[in-house]
Amino acid sequence: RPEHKGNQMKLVTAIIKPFKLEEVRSALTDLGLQGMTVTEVKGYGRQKGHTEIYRGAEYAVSFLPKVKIEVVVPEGTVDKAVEAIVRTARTGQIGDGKIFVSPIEHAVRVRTGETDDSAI
Amino acid sequence: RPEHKGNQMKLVTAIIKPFKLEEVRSALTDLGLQGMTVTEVKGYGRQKGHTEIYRGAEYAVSFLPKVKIEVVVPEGTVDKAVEAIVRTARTGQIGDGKIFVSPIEHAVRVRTGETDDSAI
Amino acid sequence: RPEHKGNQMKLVTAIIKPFKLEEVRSALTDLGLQGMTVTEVKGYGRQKGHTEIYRGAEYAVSFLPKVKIEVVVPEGTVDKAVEAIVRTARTGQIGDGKIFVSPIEHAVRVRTGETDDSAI
Amino acid sequence: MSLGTSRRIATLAVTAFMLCLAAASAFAQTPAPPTPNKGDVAWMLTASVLVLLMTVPGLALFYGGLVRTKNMLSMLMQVFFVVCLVCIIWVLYGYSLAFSEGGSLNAYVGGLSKAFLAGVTPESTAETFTDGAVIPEYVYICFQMTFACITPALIVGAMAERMKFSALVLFIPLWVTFVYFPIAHMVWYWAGPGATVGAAKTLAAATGDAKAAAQAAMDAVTANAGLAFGWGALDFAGGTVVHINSGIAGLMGALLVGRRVGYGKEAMPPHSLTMTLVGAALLWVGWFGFNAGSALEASGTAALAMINTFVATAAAALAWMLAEKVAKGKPSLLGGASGAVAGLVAVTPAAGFAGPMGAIVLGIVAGFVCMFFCSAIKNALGYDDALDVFGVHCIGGIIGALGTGILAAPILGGTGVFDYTTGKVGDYDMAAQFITQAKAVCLTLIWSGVGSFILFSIVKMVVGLRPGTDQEREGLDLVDHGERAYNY
Amino acid sequence: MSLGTSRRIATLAVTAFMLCLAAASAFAQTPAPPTPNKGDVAWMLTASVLVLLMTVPGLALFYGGLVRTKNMLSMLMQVFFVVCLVCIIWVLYGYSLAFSEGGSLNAYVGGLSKAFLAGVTPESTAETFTDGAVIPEYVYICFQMTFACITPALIVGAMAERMKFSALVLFIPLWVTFVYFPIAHMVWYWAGPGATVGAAKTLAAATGDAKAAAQAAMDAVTANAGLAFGWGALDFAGGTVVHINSGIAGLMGALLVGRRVGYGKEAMPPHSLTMTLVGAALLWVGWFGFNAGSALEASGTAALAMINTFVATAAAALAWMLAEKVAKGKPSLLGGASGAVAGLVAVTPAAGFAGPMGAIVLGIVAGFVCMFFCSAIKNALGYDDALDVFGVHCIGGIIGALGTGILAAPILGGTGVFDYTTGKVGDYDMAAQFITQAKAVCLTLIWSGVGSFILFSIVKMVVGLRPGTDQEREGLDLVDHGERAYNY
Amino acid sequence: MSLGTSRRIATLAVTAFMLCLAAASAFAQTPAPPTPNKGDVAWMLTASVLVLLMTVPGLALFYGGLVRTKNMLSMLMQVFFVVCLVCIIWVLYGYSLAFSEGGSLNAYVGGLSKAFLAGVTPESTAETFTDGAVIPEYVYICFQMTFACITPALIVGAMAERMKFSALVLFIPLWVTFVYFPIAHMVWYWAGPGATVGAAKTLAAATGDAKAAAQAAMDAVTANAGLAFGWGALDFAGGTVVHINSGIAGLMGALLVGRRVGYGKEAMPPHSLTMTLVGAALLWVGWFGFNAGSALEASGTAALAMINTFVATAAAALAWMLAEKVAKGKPSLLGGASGAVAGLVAVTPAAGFAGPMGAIVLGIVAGFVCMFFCSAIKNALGYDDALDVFGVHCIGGIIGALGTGILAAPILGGTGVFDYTTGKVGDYDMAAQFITQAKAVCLTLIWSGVGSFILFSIVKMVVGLRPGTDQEREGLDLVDHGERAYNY
Ligand SMILES: Nc1ncnc2c1ncn2[C@@H]1O[C@H](COP(=O)(O)OP(=O)(O)O)[C@@H](O)[C@H]1O
Ligand SMILES: Nc1ncnc2c1ncn2[C@@H]1O[C@H](COP(=O)(O)OP(=O)(O)O)[C@@H](O)[C@H]1O
Ligand SMILES: Nc1ncnc2c1ncn2[C@@H]1O[C@H](COP(=O)(O)OP(=O)(O)O)[C@@H](O)[C@H]1O
Repeated sequence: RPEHKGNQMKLVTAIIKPFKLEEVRSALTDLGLQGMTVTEVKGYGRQKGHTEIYRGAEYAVSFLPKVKIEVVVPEGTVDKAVEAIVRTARTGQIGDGKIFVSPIEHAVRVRTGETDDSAI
Repeated sequence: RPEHKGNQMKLVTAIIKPFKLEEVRSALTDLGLQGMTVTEVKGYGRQKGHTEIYRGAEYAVSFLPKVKIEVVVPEGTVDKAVEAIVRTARTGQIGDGKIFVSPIEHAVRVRTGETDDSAI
Repeated sequence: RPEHKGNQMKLVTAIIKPFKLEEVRSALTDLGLQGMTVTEVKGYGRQKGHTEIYRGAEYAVSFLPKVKIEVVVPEGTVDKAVEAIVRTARTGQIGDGKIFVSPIEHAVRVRTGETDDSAI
Repeated sequence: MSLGTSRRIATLAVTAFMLCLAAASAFAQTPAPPTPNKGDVAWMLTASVLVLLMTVPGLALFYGGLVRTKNMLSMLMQVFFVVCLVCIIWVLYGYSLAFSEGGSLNAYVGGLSKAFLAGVTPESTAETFTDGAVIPEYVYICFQMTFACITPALIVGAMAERMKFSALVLFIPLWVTFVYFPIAHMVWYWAGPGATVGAAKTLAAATGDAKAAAQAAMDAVTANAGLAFGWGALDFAGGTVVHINSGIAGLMGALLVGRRVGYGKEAMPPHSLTMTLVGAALLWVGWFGFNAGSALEASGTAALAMINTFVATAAAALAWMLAEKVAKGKPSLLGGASGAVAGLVAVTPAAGFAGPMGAIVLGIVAGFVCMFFCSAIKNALGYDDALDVFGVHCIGGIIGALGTGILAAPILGGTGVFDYTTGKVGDYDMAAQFITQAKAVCLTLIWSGVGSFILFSIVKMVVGLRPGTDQEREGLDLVDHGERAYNY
Repeated sequence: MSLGTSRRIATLAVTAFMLCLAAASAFAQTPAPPTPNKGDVAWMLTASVLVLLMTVPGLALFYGGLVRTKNMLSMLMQVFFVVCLVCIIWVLYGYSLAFSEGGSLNAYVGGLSKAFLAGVTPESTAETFTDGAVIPEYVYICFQMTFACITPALIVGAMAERMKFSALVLFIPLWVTFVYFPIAHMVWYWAGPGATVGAAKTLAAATGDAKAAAQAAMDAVTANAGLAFGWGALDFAGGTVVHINSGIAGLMGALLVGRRVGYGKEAMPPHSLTMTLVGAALLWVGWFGFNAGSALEASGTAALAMINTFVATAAAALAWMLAEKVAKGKPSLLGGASGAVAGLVAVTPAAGFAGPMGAIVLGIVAGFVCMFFCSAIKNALGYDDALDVFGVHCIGGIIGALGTGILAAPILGGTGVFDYTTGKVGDYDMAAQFITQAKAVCLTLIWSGVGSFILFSIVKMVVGLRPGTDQEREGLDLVDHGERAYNY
Repeated sequence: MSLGTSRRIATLAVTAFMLCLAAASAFAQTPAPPTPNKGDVAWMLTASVLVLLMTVPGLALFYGGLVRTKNMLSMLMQVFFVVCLVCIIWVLYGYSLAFSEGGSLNAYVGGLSKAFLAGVTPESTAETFTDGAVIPEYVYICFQMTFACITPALIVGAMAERMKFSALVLFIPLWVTFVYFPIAHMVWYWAGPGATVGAAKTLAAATGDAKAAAQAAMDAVTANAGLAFGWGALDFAGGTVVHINSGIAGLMGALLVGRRVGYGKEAMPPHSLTMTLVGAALLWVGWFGFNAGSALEASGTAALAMINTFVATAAAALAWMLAEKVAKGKPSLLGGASGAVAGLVAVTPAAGFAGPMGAIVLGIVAGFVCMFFCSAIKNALGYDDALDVFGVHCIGGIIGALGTGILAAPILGGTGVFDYTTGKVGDYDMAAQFITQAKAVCLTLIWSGVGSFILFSIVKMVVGLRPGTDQEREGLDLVDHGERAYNY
């Protein structure tokens, strides 16, 4: 399997507030990104959680509902994608989330077997 | 921590249609892959969603239920794994999903502390 | 976009038994890691599943509930983080889970736009 | 010889016997106080339980299923809380304000003579609509209590997902005191069959000088009634008192509290139509207590109310689904459930007056009109009546109240109106009755609309109606109650 | 002096009085029409409500919990829709076809004399099984309506997760018209106790020439009954009419619609056994209306039916769980719930005939046999009766129908069969009764089996039974209704 | 002339008639056996159904919602199984042990004369609390059966999430046999109104030598009662028999089975407060059968019990929520639901004795005290009564039992105690009654506490109480039943 050096892709992972999903999605679509995968996650961070009380039992809940967006993009689009996410997901309050970029070496579209850039 | 150059592992991430999970799992098992991690996700892509109507309110739902399989494999098994997934997950219709391959630098089995190849 | 070579980050992904989450979380917090993202996943591995019977239908369920912790850490903290997870998540029984380390090239805090080390 | 037979023969025997007896007339003049028929008691106990079932868990689930997960618990809590609070208020002074004689304010509200249920014992009885048939007063209090509980509970749906719990805590006691109890009194309070029949008989028997006195007595009896009752407005089980009343109050609340954050932009699908269907089904089941129980007897009229409550509901559900199929391509469960509730609302005032075929027609009309209202008109107007309290309860209630004026006509299979003074069903003047119905509708719309607006405004000033935007986003479950509905 | 006492004394007094009276005989010859006992009315109103509760939400949840999430809403919708549709059909012509005199077709189906409930008023009464005891006809119509609603709703479970909604919309009216109403007529229609007792008395009193005429009148009365009723088949609350009938129809549907995509390959676990348990519990609760209500009176027989409905259900649930423990190692909740339903089905025809110990035996047999059928036999045969409508309702119904023939025997603690001509329980011929029961079972199996097969085939030709494979994979909720059951 | 009127007149007529009649006295001496009033039958049939509704699905959901997802199904299963098992045991020998004469052990337990319901037919009747008013014995058996079912079902909440199913299978038959049936007998068994009134009349009429014999007969009748009944302890609907009994048994179970793995360390939030609220609402709804049904008649007393069951519940729910608001800052739904149950428990023994205002006070006290107990005290003591069976049912039951002694006082709006020997309400000695109540509470605490401890210990030795730690972590649903409650 050849390394597609000239054809690098990156995985942009964004952890955001759930109600921002729709806005982020449409911003990414506007960039021409036609696909993404979304997962409901629980986040722990600076944003403080809350306390729940059930009869005598009190629980400090430190995990908050977040949404994780994973979008694989050609190397050249990474910055635009990150910028679009930052712009739309930001509320300015603690807990807005993070964006991580990591390398993808290979991509395949299951339906057609197309690979790499043409797969995403 | 030494870089285990001769011992590279890759993470194969496949996003597929949920009802294909069982087939893909058994194809991977047949390759001798003894572990994988599965997440329920929502996918956005070329496959069109549907409209839901609740009394006066109409919502275009663009996210569709997908399943994400993550399997960490030794470098040498990547191609076989990808091939097996493509073969079993394919229906030939839009929305069959994607496979992404990315590098893993290090792996540990929690129970034993074994690392890398012997951890997976 | 410059490559922040001197500023490497890693993604530590741990798949563990759900009831160990709280212990692991506090061990990581003790290391000074202030954030992490958690996903409920289903794991397949050596740990055997169970059989469910619904009237005449028997299903062998091979996936077990696990929790996936993703924490992005500065390169220098990886070993400590891995060690902390292994220590707290271990029960010594099959199914304790895995830890995978993979590279992160870039990180952004949505709220402030801070990047890399200062984003996490 | 079965019981029924023996009693029948006893009746005949006694009739014969009485004719032989010289002192027979003595009986009529000093009758023993009527005692309840245990069949009536059994039914009214059951009916009271059914109306509670209709509210919790029925209404709570119907509403709860329609909100988003993060507000589910708050919805359940609000309905449950309202029920508990109004139960207590009812026995403290609500029953008295609604169903006792109100002195100079009698046209509008009752007095305090029965506050704390003063004087009520297990032996006390309340009259039904049949002269001589009574039920234990405690049963009557329970039955009417459940009505007082569900009415304000209906309102909360309009402000769902965004009204603070503390606002509700303040609003509810004010609202039942200044809106519900008066309207219940205006529509349902009267002197009862015993007094009416008695006065009518005395008047009929009176001659000479006694005539004027008897007439005056008769007039006093007739005047001893709430405003709308005095007009002759028909409301079998609460179309005005319960549904129009809560529907217009809900609209006021929705307007004053404002739209939900994200309304029209974010998707807000019902988090569990399963719960909504369970709720709708329990509303239907419980509504038989509501409607057939409003006969106050286990009688043919109760049976009529029951069958009407079956068919109007079914017809409205089918109509709504059909309209959806035509307008949107697919019939939906939420449509069916909403239609069922619209049908139930519409048949409420008509249940004991219309015939089954009339009830079907009423249901169809309610299904179509409410469906149209909750999609086209509501969207056009743009207010956020979250769970369509206005579109279903107020609109459905108006359809029912006006429809009752038409369908009660014997010529349309209705029962007509029983005239206690003559002891038989009177002639039916459809136009006049329709106008009377319309007057009662307007009275309710105005009293409750204005009253609710004022009360919501007061609450807004005192504690505020809404949580902060962030809190609203987090959801009322955590913000108001520190709990989550689900921890799967 | 309590009411009960006074009435008792009244009865005695009147008896004495009548002996003194010369004209006493006049009473018996021109009896006033019987009026309902309000205790009976109260119970029958309640029973009708309970049977609705059993269907929605009961059956809807029982079935809904068993399907996969993506078909939950469609399951609820189908049950709810069937109930609404049949309610309306019932008052339009169903009641008439089932329970009016059918002229030349009277053995098979009723006529149209009561279409649109012509002539029924709040004062109309329907006879019970006791001479002279009547209930308002509207209550009787309501009660029987709920039976007509639940029977077709039971069928939909067999084709769950893969039958188009449009197919159902077409199938249901056809099925109730050509299968349910005729079978209800055949099994339950008769001249009633009044006519029977009257004719018998006249016959007994007749002498000379009058004898032949009286005998002819008696014969006419006896002949005025549905086919199976005429045979003397016992079906207290609907073992044949409701359960065998729907069970065999379900099997036909399952065969004609075919297996679900992925059946036997993909896991299809129930998406919420919680909802299934709630449904099963509400079925049990509601079934008391079904069974004890079928006594039509608030009597000792109703009480017998109630206790049998308690113990047969409990015994069958325990039996199924025990069988699972033995065969599969673990007792399951789904097993318990399924057993409960099997026991309810089996006790339905026997409820007012068997004694409690007999009911326990019946429950145990039903639990074991249905469990065996729904696992071993069904898997061997390979058809996809998704929710085991055949295995539970048809098999359980057959066990019950035949078991009734045995357990009704007074020697086994049963009540025997009341003979209206002699006014007492007759001698019991177990073999003969068993054969009669078997005949009624066969009649139902054939009529409904053949009829349902034909009707499903017609629907298949007209609109088709199934959605496309992709649509089936997506789930009927979105495809047929554009909604999802849950949006957590 | 309405039925009610005719009966009234009949009564009067007969009274007059009797005076004329020489042989009148003959009537009183050979009265026909009383037959049930159908109104009573209708209500008691309904009440029995309501108590089942309260248990499944009510209690099952209330408990089920409070456990974690992985134990939901086991919770439902345990409650459902207990109901089924006890149904069968009840008709085999339970009813007989509880409600038949027990010979030399009569103070503690009944005999076996009614085992297998020997001799009971649809015509058999059971007495109510009114002389001459009877209901079919089958109804009485059903009604009491539902009490026997729910009581052991309440216990399982204390050991929730960690008791093996097999342990339950063994424990339940032992517990009902050695604890429930005896306590029910001790508290509720007596000779009945007929015998009491009869003996009292004979005694009153007796002169000379007959006096001593009549007194002896009177004494025998009075002595023919369970221990606590003989003391004069009041327990209208089961404060001691059901709630204190199950509550203390639950505590014993919780102590013997030990704390859940992770208790106090891991979060164990209720997996679905939605289900808990549904359960609580159905408990409330069903409890009307429980409490108002315990009047055994459709009477004013039943109505009193009903209104008390409304207001005490509402008051306790509000009190618990208020206490939470004050102590923790937010009123919660779980608090409201818990308070409602505490109120229901507390009003159970008082339902037919206290007045509505007294019931409100009782509810408030129960709400505050149980809330305090379930948070502060329980945490301080550190035992793991998972679903607060002790804190709500035992503590609430004690509050109710003692409160009944106070609130039954006519001076506080209570009914006092009817004295069958004099035929009227007797003088009320509050201090004496309070002590008697306390004695009955102690009797129950000791008998059930010691008995349950022994039985749990036996079960622990025979099959063990707990699964392994890993199994407990995996959850009882999969381990005990091989199923999951949800497969979304
Ligand atoms: N080091 C990390 N690794 C992975 N995810 C993280 C990390 N830090 C934060 N997150 C995720 O980002 C979310 C937001 O982080 P938080 O510290 O609360 O706010 P902010 O991003 O505004 O500083 C967290 O809830 C968590 O899901
Ligand atoms: N760029 C992407 N990054 C991450 N996930 C993607 C991307 N594109 C598609 N996906 C995932 O793959 C799924 C299938 O993609 P889609 O475009 O619908 O069909 P196909 O793969 O057949 O072209 C999507 O639902 C989404 O979950
Ligand atoms: N190759 C793999 N890739 C991704 N996840 C894996 C892999 N192998 C195991 N896992 C995850 O780790 C979990 C534990 O693995 P398992 O083999 O059961 O036990 P152990 O880690 O103790 O050997 C699995 O349930 C699965 O979620």
